[in-house]
Amino acid sequence: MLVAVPKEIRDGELRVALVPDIINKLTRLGLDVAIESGAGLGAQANDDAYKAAGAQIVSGDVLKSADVVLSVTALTPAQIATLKKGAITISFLSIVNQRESVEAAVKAGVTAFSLELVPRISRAQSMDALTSQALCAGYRAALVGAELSPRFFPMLMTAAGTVTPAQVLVLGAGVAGLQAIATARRLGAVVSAYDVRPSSADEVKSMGATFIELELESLEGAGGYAREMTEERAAKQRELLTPYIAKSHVVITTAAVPGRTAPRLMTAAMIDAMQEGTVIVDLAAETGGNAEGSKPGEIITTAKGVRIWGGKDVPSQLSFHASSLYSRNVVNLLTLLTKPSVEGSQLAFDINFDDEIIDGSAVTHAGVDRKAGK
Amino acid sequence: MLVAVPKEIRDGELRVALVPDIINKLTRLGLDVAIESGAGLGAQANDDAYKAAGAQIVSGDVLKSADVVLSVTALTPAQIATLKKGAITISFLSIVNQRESVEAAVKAGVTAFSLELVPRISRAQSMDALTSQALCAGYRAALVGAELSPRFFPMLMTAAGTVTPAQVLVLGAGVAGLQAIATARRLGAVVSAYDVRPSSADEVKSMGATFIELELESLEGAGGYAREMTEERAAKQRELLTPYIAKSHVVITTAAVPGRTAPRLMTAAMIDAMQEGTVIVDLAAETGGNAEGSKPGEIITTAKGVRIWGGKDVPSQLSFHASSLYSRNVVNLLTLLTKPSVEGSQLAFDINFDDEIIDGSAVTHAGVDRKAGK
Amino acid sequence: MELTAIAVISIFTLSIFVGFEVVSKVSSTLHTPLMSGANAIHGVILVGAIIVCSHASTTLELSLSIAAIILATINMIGGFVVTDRMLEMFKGKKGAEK
Amino acid sequence: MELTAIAVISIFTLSIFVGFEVVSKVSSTLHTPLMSGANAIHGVILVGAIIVCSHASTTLELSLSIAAIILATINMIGGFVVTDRMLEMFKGKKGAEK
Amino acid sequence: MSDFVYDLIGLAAGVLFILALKGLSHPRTARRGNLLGALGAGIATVVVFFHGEIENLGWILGAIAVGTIIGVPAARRVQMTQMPQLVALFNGVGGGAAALVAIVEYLNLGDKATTAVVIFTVFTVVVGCVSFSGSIVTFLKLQELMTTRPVVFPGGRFVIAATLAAVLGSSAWVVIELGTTPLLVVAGLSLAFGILFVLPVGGADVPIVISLLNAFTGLTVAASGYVLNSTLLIIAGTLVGASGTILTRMMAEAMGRSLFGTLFGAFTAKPQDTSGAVEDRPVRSGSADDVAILLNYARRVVIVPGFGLAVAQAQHTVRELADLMISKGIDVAYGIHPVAGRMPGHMNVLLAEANIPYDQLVEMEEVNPTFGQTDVAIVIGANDVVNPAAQTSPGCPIYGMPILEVSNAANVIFLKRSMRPGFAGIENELLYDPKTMLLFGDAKASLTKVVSALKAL
Amino acid sequence: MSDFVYDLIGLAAGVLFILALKGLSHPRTARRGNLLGALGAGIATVVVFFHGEIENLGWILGAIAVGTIIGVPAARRVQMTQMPQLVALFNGVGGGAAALVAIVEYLNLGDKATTAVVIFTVFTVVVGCVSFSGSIVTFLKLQELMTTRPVVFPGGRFVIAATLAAVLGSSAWVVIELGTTPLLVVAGLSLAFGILFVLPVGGADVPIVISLLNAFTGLTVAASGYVLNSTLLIIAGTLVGASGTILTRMMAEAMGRSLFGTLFGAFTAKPQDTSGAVEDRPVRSGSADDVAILLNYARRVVIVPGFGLAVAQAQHTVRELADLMISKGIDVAYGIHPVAGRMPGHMNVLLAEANIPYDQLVEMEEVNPTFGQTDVAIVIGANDVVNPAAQTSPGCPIYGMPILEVSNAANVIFLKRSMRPGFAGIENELLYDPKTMLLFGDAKASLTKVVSALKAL
Ligand SMILES: NC(=O)c1ccc[n+]([C@@H]2O[C@H](COP(=O)([O-])OP(=O)(O)OC[C@H]3O[C@@H](n4cnc5c(N)ncnc54)[C@H](OP(=O)(O)O)[C@@H]3O)[C@@H](O)[C@H]2O)c1
Ligand SMILES: NC(=O)c1ccc[n+]([C@@H]2O[C@H](COP(=O)([O-])OP(=O)(O)OC[C@H]3O[C@@H](n4cnc5c(N)ncnc54)[C@H](OP(=O)(O)O)[C@@H]3O)[C@@H](O)[C@H]2O)c1
Ligand SMILES: NC(=O)c1ccc[n+]([C@@H]2O[C@H](COP(=O)([O-])OP(=O)(O)OC[C@H]3O[C@@H](n4cnc5c(N)ncnc54)[C@H](O)[C@@H]3O)[C@@H](O)[C@H]2O)c1
Ligand SMILES: NC(=O)c1ccc[n+]([C@@H]2O[C@H](COP(=O)([O-])OP(=O)(O)OC[C@H]3O[C@@H](n4cnc5c(N)ncnc54)[C@H](O)[C@@H]3O)[C@@H](O)[C@H]2O)c1
Repeated sequence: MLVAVPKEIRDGELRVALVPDIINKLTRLGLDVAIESGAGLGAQANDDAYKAAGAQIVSGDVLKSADVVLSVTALTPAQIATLKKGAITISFLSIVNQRESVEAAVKAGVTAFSLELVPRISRAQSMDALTSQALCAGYRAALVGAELSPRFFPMLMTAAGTVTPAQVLVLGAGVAGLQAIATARRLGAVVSAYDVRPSSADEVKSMGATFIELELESLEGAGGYAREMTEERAAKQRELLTPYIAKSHVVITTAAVPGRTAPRLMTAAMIDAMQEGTVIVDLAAETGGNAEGSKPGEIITTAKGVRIWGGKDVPSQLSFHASSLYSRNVVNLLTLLTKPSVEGSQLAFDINFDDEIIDGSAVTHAGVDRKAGK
Repeated sequence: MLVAVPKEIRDGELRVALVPDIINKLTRLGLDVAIESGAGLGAQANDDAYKAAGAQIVSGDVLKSADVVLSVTALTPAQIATLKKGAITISFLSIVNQRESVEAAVKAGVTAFSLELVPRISRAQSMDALTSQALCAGYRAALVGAELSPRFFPMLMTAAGTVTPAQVLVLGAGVAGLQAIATARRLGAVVSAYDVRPSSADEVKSMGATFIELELESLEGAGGYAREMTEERAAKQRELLTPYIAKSHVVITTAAVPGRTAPRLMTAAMIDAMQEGTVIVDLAAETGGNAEGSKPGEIITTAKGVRIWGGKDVPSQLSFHASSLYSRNVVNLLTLLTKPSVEGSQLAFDINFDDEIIDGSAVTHAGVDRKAGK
Repeated sequence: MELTAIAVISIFTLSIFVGFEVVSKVSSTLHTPLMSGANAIHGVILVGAIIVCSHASTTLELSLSIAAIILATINMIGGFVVTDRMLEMFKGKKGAEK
Repeated sequence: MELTAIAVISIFTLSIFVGFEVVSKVSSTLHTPLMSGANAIHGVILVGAIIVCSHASTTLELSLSIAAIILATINMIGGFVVTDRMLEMFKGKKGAEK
Repeated sequence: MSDFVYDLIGLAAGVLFILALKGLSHPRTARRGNLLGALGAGIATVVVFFHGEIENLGWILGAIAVGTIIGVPAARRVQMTQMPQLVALFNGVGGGAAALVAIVEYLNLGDKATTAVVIFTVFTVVVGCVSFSGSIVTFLKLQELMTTRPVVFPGGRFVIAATLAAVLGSSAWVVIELGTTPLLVVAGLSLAFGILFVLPVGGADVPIVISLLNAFTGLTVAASGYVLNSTLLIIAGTLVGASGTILTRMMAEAMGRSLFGTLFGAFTAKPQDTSGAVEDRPVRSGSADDVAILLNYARRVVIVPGFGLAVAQAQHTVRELADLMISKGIDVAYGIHPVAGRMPGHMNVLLAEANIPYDQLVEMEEVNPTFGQTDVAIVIGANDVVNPAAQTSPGCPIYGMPILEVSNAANVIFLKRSMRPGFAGIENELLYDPKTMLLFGDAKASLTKVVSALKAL
Repeated sequence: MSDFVYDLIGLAAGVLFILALKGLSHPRTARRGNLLGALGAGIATVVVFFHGEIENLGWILGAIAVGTIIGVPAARRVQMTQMPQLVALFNGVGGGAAALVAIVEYLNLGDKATTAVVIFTVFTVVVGCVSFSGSIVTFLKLQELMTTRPVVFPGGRFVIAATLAAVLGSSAWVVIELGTTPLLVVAGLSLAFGILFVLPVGGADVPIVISLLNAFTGLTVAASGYVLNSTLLIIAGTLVGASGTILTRMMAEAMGRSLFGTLFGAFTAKPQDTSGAVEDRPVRSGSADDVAILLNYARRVVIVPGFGLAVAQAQHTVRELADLMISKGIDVAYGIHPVAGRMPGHMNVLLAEANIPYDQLVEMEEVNPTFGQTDVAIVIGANDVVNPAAQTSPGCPIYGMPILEVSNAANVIFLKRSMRPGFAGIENELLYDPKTMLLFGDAKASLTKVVSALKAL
């Protein structure tokens, strides 16, 4: 059985789906591993390291003969077309935005797993790549905020006067938001946060930050995710948040609702009301942006001197650890798909849809779009 | 008496020598303040803010009629030529590298104070701009290290495996180095540091980092600064530091000896021996670089995948607070030059060379180069 | 020699103070062993039982006092032994410094 | 009634225990007031002085015992007063809870 | 041996008893204290044979032998869990012995019978009998030979009050009439009262009652001392009476019970609300002192932090505890579950804030095999990550998640505020495990108490 | 009044004394304890007039009046700093009184003179006289009416030993011969011995000796109690003797002195090395307990951290202390000097690590005006930043630097390891200020002790 890892082709993607030091987990299972030459370069893993870890290095196409393909971004329809029938792909795969890839997988008879759909149950946490990548993004977001701000984060009392600590506001306290809180607090900022989920107040406090209580109903959906809100509530929320935003030096936004465009938390008017030199770090820029005017991968400076950093491929910026965590998620999911190999017997895959995780994350199987209409 | 603040003309300089909220200290002394229009834009201080603080905004030349000129970088010979005889300038001014400005000041009969020469005595700490700017640089250095590294700084034990903490090495534990240590530690890195001064071991430990003890003689010069070392000792030091450097993920170098080019702490060979993805943050790049190959204002990636960030105008990157601290240093020095004004009498300057600070920092006075031959 | 009333009262009063003071701060883990130890101590009623037995003249007195001796002995010896067993957990202690 | 020897010894022994126990943990700031308070307490020798004075037959005895009364009174009353003054710092205490 | 020397030796035995109680109040000296007590008792017993005429020596020695043969094996063989009932039994026989001594002395009294002596004798009989029968009932309850729940019957309180009145009345009768029959009536009524007194006491209050009866027995011994003119008995009895009273109060406080409620439960005759009412199944909840002692005598402790630690922001306090243990030579590690808390690396952020050295943090896979050699696992505000249901209950939301196997440690301590479950919302069987001790309360407050208690040891 | 009632009241007074000592051992109850003691003494004194025949009533009342007139104003007027010598004086007169009582009793003895009574009488005379003359000498020393340094003369130890031998010899003579003259010889020799005993004791040891003499006086009172057949005096005297002995040991420990050295200094007759030898000028060094008490009774405390706090990495411990004080209702602030530490913002980094809320950190300019309302400024590992030389000594390296004006606080506590100066290398006069207390040791260790002590209060 051959597990193949192609080079990521999306622009700016530095991660790799398998890092060298986890390959032994697969070979111990009896799997062969083939890596496209140079696939790990963005993540400090050169071909030699892979070779040393027991993988074979393939220049050019690794997909043709693969039984399993591991990647970070979804394979393109063209890539999928080259796969064997019955092959398995594991990657991020949006059933909303990447329809072509889904359809290609149906056509090719490929079993495509999407890490986005791994259910948020305790047992699946080790396969939850959304979480592991959000962790990287949250950490980066706080660093970016500190880096772009013309102010110190910590308080410092010096002979040349006292530096007051930066006020950091985190909107959306999910995995990324909590990590951003933690990182900003570590740097010494005074951090407050807001989220729509009721349980997040305790979570924010458990990070040592202040939770902003707004007099609004809370929104909790399935699996610990948020629900989308009505435009009326959104407007009310923006209004109530405005004073908190106005006094912040750095605002980090991470709000998301699965499968939807990101909620608009800050309008251009709110941003104009902010102090000069303020920084907005919008982690949701790729899905529409929490802040009006944010552009993924760009830093926009408004007329009033506010800078909006739009996140793009944020985990890639921490390529080493993001890849390392992602690899483990992928390998754990792959392991779940293998039958515990009986002594001597050939390793086989066992795609058992009774398992909640497999059922949840398998997008296509045997020519069927299992998530059609969802 | 008029205190003037021109716009900084050096490229990349975002700081301003006087921020709005300290102007009242000068006006209370009876001084008038004139700001060149737009001088504070890099540091989030627009003309309106200055006006509100009681300064007058001058478009174009502010120097002509000024009794005192405050700036961050030294005035150019051309600027100095326009000054009144007997005018006072306060700025950074290197008596080694900025000879033309010194000579122009002698010619113009200007009294030029250099903040670089403020002696390191307790009373002068509030005027010590080297320290306040080094503070900003040290903080930035650690942030840059975290930002450029493809690794997390903190340790994180997650469902997708454990992220081990980054190993950060700080070479030169002066003001900037200590602040870099503090910031890296706050982010969760494991920090060790080395310096040549004997007292630095305790100082490093007092920041919670590990001090690297090398079996080398220590070098302490006057005023708490280091002395220059012989090439033999430098080679020995490099050799002994090599293993520590090799296992680090981020190396921050801040070593400096006043008035000299920065000591070379890492050769190209040592850098090549480092792991891929390692980051070197060289704060001394502008004065020759502690790391071989560092270029101020650039990020050099070596063939082996090590990135060297060369600092340039680093405090400018924290323009708001750097300016704010600098302003206070300058105002404190200026205050020292004024005679405590007797009720009703006109404010006068009193340049009393019996005062150690004034004597130490005045480079030129009444047509004499006071530091000639130093 | 008989004890005078005031002597008895003084001894009684002082003993109360001593009793209060010595156990005034006991961690709850020691409550049971302490109770058990105190319980064993009141087994010294054995001394009284022996005295009355040694003066017993009638069979009734003798048999009652023999019963008293048996009971008191059980109380005393059994009590100390069981207390010691309870305290076994404190045996292997390393010298907790201070 | 005279106290028997064993009563005296018992009372003495028990008092020693009480004395040890009650002061076994005193913070050093209280050392001096405690010493001073104890000092005042031994001023009850005044009682003894009064007794001997009330039986004094010769002038010598009388004058010695009057001297004893004066000294004992100074010891007792002065002692309590000075102790109270030492303890003034503990007066304005806010109810340190617990 | 002269009376004086005899009394002096008796006094020495009394001093040994004082030292015994003193020693028993502190873990480090407890064993020695008990031995000193035994020494005192031994001396007192031996010396009595050398003082005055001893008749019936054979009978006496025989009786002592019988008592020893009964008492020692019972004490030796009893299981740890059954010790309390044995103590109750021993206390009861002590009370019985005191009552018997008083009766015999009474029979023997003759002309020595001053009113004071008679009063003390009757007191001894009454209290000794109450202690005897009461202790037997507590023994039966603890041994589960009868129901452990409060036994209440209609009109019970009137029966009890009437019995008490009868005891007092017949005692007065004895003092006035000086007859053997009245004394036996007193004895009988007292036995009945002892039973009635203890019957309405429910489960958790039983140890408190034992302690109280123990103090009572002490007082009877002191009274016997007066009657028998023995300084030793006066001192020993009073000591036990006084320390027993204090101890009873402390026990009631430590268990959060009202002493008054326990004692007069008999008269109010309503069933006590026992802790069983709150939770159906019993859990073992301890005090900060108990936790401290467990920790103090451990060689290896693993701290398991969870979301509750973060909520309580107790990271600095937990470090304090760990440092304290380390300074006592205890091997301390933190067992970090990968999903403890609510964010990946939550525990790391938290513990790093308290500057806990990275090398004390041990990953789940590494720490799990070491629980077998761990004396105490202290679980602070964690729940799901140690819930064995993940391994044993297919179908539950956490099934299949690897957990920290704290149940392999010799003792498990949970610091949490209530019996509420964690994130996954499922019950944790481990909370009901016999080797688990719960310390309820906010994690920070609890840890602070444990630190103080540990420092005081 | 019957003997029994009289004795009973005496016993009650004894109980009051016990409660007094108990109360005096704890800051919160100390005042009440003292009052209970006074109450006991009052009762005991009053009741003696109602028991038995009282002759010479006028003389007695007159003498009491005289004693009161002398004692009360002395006690009232004395300055705080002179209290120790007053206690010494009071103790001395108490000893003198006991000796006088014994002498009179001896003159009166007649046929009651059993050997035991005589021995106790002589004991009282000896110890009472030693206590009297010894206390007078300590008084003179403390009042600086004579040198405070140990007085040693060649051959001194032989003189002392000889005097002691003479005291013992003449005592034996009294016991055997029963004469007034021998007793007066004993008294004289004892007075001499008392002087000789105390002369070689140096400065810091004097309070220890006072405490010891106090315990001695207690024992004489107990002995008088035996002679006068008074339970009260036995109990009171023994109590003082026992508690005084313990107290003496504790004082010696707290001051780091050897009790043995202090006591037998007289015999070894070499000058004690006093703390004065290490430093020329005296400093007031205290214990963690002292610091804790000062803090406990403060309303406002300002913590001044410096480089030493960072070196000791005591940031978590200082937070613990602050939290504890806040929980006791004390107003706590950190006064941050702009150049404390070795890096701008050093203290901020440090204190942020311990998660100390930013609003507790107060800048120098803001905190300086508040020192006047501050009860305690606790300077932890800082030195230059509070050194008044910056304001008072032109020419010194820190002259002109603004400082934290902790000397305006009512009390200043320094936590440092030694008398060594800080970064600037100059002496700090504030260390020698009378309102300064020094707690030597590593800042973290010291703070840990203070926290424990404060918790225990
Ligand atoms: N790490 C992640 O990335 C992540 C993300 C989302 C969800 N999760 C889930 O979160 C759970 C983590 O497990 P866990 O054991 O850390 O937490 P947990 O199972 O939620 O248990 C926390 C326990 O702490 C107690 N507690 C709360 N506040 C307290 C306080 N102030 N003082 C003392 N105790 C307090 C609660 O009991 P009382 O109420 O009785 O006090 C509760 O039982 C797992 O189920 C995991 O799947 C993890
Ligand atoms: N902040 C800055 O930017 C900066 C930079 C360079 C220099 N400075 C200078 O540094 C000084 C700072 O003043 P400061 O008051 O913070 O420090 P300091 O004057 O240097 O005093 C520190 C004190 O801490 C004590 N200490 C050291 N280690 C200790 C430990 N482990 N436990 C307890 N005490 C300990 C030392 O006394 P023992 O040895 O007796 O214990 C010392 O007296 C100023 O003179 C300032 O000018 C400041
Ligand atoms: N049990 C598990 O296995 C597990 C694993 C990981 C995460 N979780 C839970 O799921 C939660 C969400 O995870 P996520 O970070 O991946 O979510 P996400 O990335 O989908 O959303 C980020 C956050 O934005 C918030 N948000 C949405 N709309 C908002 C609005 N209008 N205003 C403000 N905030 C808004 C959401 O509540 C969420 O907290 C986590 O907080 C965690 O508790 C559970
Ligand atoms: N008393 C005061 O007022 C005052 C004020 C500020 C700083 N200081 C002292 O001065 C010291 C130096 O200050 P700075 O940061 O401005 O110095 P700097 O910028 O000149 O040098 C930075 C550091 O590099 C170190 N260094 C030089 N050569 C080195 C080599 N070959 N290898 C390793 N390290 C080398 C120096 O020792 C110094 O610590 C500070 O640490 C501080 O203690 C004193």
